Amino acid sequence: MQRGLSPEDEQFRSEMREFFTTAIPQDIRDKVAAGTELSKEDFERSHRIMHEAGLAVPHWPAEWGGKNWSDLQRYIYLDEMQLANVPAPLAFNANMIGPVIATFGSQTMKERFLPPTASLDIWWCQGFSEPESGSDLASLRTTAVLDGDEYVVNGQKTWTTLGQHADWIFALVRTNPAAERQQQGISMLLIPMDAPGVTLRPIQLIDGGHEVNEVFFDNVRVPADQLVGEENRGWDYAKFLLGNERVGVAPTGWIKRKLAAAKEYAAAVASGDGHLIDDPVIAARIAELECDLIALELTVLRVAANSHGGKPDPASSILKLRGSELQQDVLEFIADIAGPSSLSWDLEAESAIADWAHNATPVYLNFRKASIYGGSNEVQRQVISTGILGLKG
Amino acid sequence: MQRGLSPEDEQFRSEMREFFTTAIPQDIRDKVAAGTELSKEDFERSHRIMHEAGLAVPHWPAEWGGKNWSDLQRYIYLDEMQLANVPAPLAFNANMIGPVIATFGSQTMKERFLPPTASLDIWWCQGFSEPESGSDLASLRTTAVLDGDEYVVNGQKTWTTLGQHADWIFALVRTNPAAERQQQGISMLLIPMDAPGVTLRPIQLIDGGHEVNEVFFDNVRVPADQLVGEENRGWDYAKFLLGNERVGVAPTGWIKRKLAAAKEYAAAVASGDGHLIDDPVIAARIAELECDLIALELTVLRVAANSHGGKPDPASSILKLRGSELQQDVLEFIADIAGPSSLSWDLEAESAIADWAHNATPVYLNFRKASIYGGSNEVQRQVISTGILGLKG
Amino acid sequence: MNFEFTEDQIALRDAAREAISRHRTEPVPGTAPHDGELWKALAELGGLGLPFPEEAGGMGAGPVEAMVVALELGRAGVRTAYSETLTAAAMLGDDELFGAAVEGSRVVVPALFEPMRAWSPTPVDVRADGDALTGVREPVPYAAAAPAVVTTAATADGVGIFAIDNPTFTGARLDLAGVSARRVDGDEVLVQRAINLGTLLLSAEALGAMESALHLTVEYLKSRKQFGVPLMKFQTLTQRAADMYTSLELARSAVYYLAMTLAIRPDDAIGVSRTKVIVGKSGRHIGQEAIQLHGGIGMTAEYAVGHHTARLTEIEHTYGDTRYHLSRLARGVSEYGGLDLVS
Amino acid sequence: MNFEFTEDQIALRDAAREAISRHRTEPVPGTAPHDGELWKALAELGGLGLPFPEEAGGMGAGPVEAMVVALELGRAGVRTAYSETLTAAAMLGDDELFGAAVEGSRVVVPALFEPMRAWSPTPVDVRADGDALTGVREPVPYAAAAPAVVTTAATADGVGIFAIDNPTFTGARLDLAGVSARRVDGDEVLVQRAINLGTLLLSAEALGAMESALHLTVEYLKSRKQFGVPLMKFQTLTQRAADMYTSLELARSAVYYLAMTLAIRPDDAIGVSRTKVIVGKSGRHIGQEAIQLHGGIGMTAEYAVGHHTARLTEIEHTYGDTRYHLSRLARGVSEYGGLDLVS
Repeated sequence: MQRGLSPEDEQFRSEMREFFTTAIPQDIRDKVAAGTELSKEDFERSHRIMHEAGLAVPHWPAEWGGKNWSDLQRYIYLDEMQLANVPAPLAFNANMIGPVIATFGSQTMKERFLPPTASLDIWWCQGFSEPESGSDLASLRTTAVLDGDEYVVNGQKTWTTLGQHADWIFALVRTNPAAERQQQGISMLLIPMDAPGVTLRPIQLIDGGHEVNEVFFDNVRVPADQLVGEENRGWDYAKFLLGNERVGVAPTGWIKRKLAAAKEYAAAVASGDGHLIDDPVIAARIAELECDLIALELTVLRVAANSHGGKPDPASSILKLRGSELQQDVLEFIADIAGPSSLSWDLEAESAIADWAHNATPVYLNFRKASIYGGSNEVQRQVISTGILGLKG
Repeated sequence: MQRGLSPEDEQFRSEMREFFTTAIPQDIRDKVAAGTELSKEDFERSHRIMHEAGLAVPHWPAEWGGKNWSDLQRYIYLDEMQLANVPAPLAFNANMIGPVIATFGSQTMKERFLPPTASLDIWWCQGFSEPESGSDLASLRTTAVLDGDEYVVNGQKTWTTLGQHADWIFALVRTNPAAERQQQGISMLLIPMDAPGVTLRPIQLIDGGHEVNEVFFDNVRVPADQLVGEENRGWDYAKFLLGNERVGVAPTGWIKRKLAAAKEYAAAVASGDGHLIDDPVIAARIAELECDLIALELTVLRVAANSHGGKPDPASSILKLRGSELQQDVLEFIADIAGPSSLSWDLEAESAIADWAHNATPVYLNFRKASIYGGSNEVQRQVISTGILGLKG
Repeated sequence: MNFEFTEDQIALRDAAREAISRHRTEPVPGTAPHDGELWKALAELGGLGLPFPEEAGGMGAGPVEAMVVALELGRAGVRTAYSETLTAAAMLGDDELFGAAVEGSRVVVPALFEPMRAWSPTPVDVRADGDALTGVREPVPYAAAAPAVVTTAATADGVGIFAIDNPTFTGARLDLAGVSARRVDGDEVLVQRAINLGTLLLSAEALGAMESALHLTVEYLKSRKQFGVPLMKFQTLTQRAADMYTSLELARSAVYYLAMTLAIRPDDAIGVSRTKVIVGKSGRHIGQEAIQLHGGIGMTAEYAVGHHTARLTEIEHTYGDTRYHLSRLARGVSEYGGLDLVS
Repeated sequence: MNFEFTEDQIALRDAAREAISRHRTEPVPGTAPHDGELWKALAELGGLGLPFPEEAGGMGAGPVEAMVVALELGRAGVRTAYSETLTAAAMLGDDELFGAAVEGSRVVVPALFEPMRAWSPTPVDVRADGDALTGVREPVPYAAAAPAVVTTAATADGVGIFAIDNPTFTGARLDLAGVSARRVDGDEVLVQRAINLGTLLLSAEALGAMESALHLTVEYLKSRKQFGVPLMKFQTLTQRAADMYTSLELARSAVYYLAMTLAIRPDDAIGVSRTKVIVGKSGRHIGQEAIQLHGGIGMTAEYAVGHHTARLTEIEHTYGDTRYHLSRLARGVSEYGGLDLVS
């Protein structure tokens, strides 16, 4: 047992902090801080700066741009990125399809796709969920039928995040409807969004934003060399993809930054003769959220420090669950701090209300998704009770 | 819609308050206030005073001592009783077997048992639960086989509260093991605790108290005229018995009194230069518990006021659930107020620590039962989701 | 004690429900638009004047009747200036705007929020010197509908109430410097009374929203399948629906009781704070769980449930949140022992 | 950062586990009795001197090693004066009682509670004039075992530490007037450092109790049937067991980290408060749920789980509860921005 960072890791942290707080444009970081929606161009600018510095895909294999960092270094990298309000490299590229292609793709596929995926010259989106398959992903109905050297794809995907910006989609499709188990008949295809027959319909969320979409496939013809790996093994690739991230599961840097911001906000909102932060009940709530965060972040660190490339520490199973709960708790608290100033969501130049307060309610509402998407909290609890505790329901 | 009491009900309330605060001995009420265990003799003294005043079984049929009160009057009676720290008339007599005999017993049985039940000349205990049947009461295994004009009873009961004081037990027994449904083969028998073959084993609880027991039946011979109602209808009687109480389900008077006491306690425990109650976080918690209690008590009142002898208001389904939660919240808070003074449970004459503080932890631990016994909170939620919301699990 | 609606109240509820459903439009995220047609229908129903005496131009009913209408608005998921207009009208005394407000010929709203300041029922940085006001009110509700405004300001002798017929807004911001304001009869007591009424109506609207959020959730659990079985087979979901029902019924008792209380004690600020706490806790619980039990669909603007959650959040942050009201109550808890709800 | 036990620490854990299981007796409700046999075994293991320097008569290990032993005690559900004795020893400096305490030849406990006063690390009504003390300490832990005592008192120059070799108790009450006390070298800083160590050890014991409470609950859900099926088929129960696991692992991270922290910063009161809060929340959650998921059997003294809950409750109320530590932390939250756990 040993507390603290080695001198090398301390040095690494300084470098990361220096980079994220100076190389990424302030305007982008200000938007992130205030919870304002980023444009496509914002994402691209930030991603490409990181790419040029070799910091967009550090966890990839070294030959495709990876860094061979330890889990602890990866934690430091993510922590500093989030603390500096830097938007992460596009997850669909860096954390999802990239590692899948690097692990399961043919050499040709790697050479064709990995460089533009790393550089964001291709913007990827995800085609997994369908209207009738939520947590039960394996029940998906979109079909792909081989016709010569092309698959013909028909069906519908939904909850496709930032699909409106995407160049390509990686989609799970059913290639063998007769397979004994649902999971065995699924493949993963790479499909350009401008292919004939692909249409996209925006879904507006309750925060008023447009972040997710439906994607329809109507007789879309996809060359067979855009099949990832082997046919009917898509379920394995999807599981690899969803379970790939061990360190970044709980955005503790993000929460830490939001919680530090919450203190500033509480010090900025007048109350009586002073400010909200002077209220012992408010201050005690901040202290409690800090304790909650510390327990979570220490668990992230414990899991990162204890993992030796092999089986992850079982405590890693709590990170998504607890991370989403705490994100939501902090955003709820920020909306409470904003109070009546949160009642108008409109950013107006002449408003006497700060942007964070205008954004507080839509951001709070938006992050109700955190406990639903990417494996709902109910699914996370099931994973713990079945996989860790051995309670076979 | 109309707030407040009618002049008649106000008058009724004054009478109840007068009675409970003057007729019941102070020493008994002090013990209840401090959470100290009552002796058998304490229960009897209190019960008999109420009985002599005609207030032990006011909800029974008039010919057996009932009062024909409205539900609102019954609420007032219970509220004033609890506020005055008066132990309720023994529930096994007044609320359980009494109403069952009055409703389903033969005239002979009524005449034999109802008067001593009302006066506590018979102390009843309950023989329902068994070691292998918790929430699944219908799976009980204790058998009763008719042999001439006697039943021969074999088996074991458990969680028999205050069985050590009891003269008689009303027990559910299986009389028809071949019945199509488990529930159809069950009967209710009245058995003297001193019958040959009945033995009682105390169960110590985690608070150190002896409140529940196991009861064993070894070839106990019970005259057939001690069968309640008809053979194999015991399940209906048990359901009647358990569902009989509509008003007293949530002990709001008890909670109200405990919460008022909690304020006194918080004002009695020194902290810094003042007392705990001066701490805004403590005071805010008191305010919150009061709000929780108000919401519950208003629901009790709503249900009482809205019921017209027919189907109870569906909101009555939340009373047991919410009542037990709130009892537990208040006792947890009192233990927190006691703080280090709660660490010794022993009542000593020369202690500088008040009895309530010595008792705070055992009482807190003891009331963890409130969400388990008498239909656990999980069962209560099932009743709501299935019976009220129509979610057929 | 009687928590049941009278026949007249049931008739009013049915009429309000019918009028609202006839004019209902789909909810949208963000700032609520003003809907002139619906407003007219509510005014024709007499809904805007319910709690005010007939001699003043009201309907001579009471807070219970106004609660009945607000409950229907909340249940339908329709956002209107209902609570705002009745709050404003309650501050207007015999000012000429009162008639316009309760007839519905003008939208009249209270401007009671100060930007970047926690809720305070009394003005802090808004001041009056005679009829000359200084300070800023933001956000002013329904500012886009160009409403008339009633506001408060700190005066030499306490708190003054001011009517502003035609204010100019920048977004939802109203700079009071130089506007033409008219002092209205009344003081802090009248302001608190109006806020009490407004809080009751918001609480009733929240109750309606909770009712619908639970209803939608239950229907969803009944109809939606996952892993081949209806969601209602998953006990972890149905047990949580049961807890939502518990929260709903607790809030219902509190809201009904507050309406009855204000009918006889319109200045009962303690009762208002307690109700706001109960409704706030229930509303947050039900709003959050309703989305969670729906899953992704609950996040979409096309589906009703998330709008109920958004509205519950808005109400939580209006006229003091749970924490504010708990602190207000906390300051008084030593002054009495046990509670007495029936006297 | 390294959260893993070294080989030596694992060997110590195994030795402690073996010794404890050899001497373990069934838990009883109420005040803990002192078990001389077990105490001797712990002393022979060197367990009582672990965090103290060899030159002073200790084992020259550190708080991590002491935590390892406390964790095993908690896991076994064995109540001892372990945290008390180490806390007392940490206050004794070079007093002669130190040797007796770490050798186990005397039970030595700290007397730090004042009756009917909320937890305060500094004495309030206990005062010293020279070696003459006044005031009352109650409850004194393990008073029935006639322990020697270390206590604190307010002196003219701050806080003094006093050793009392043969105090006379009335129950768990120690009236200090007229007792023969000996002033020990050391001040408030040493007292806080000792309480820090004691809080770590209690937290570790709580962690062990949580581990066992969850373990027992999981085994119960696996083995026990209701309505003809194992309880683990009821998703509402298994999802709650998952939440218990979450609470457990959060507490584990915090306790391990505090041990590492105190090894290099024994005066880190902020870290202690944070850990006490995390352990307090987890302990209450797990303790309450463990009983609830067991049902009636969890309430009985014959079964282990309720004793773990009782011990968790006791620990929550020792050296400041969650609310106390949150308030202490709250007073400092404005003094820094974000958290930094790795530096």
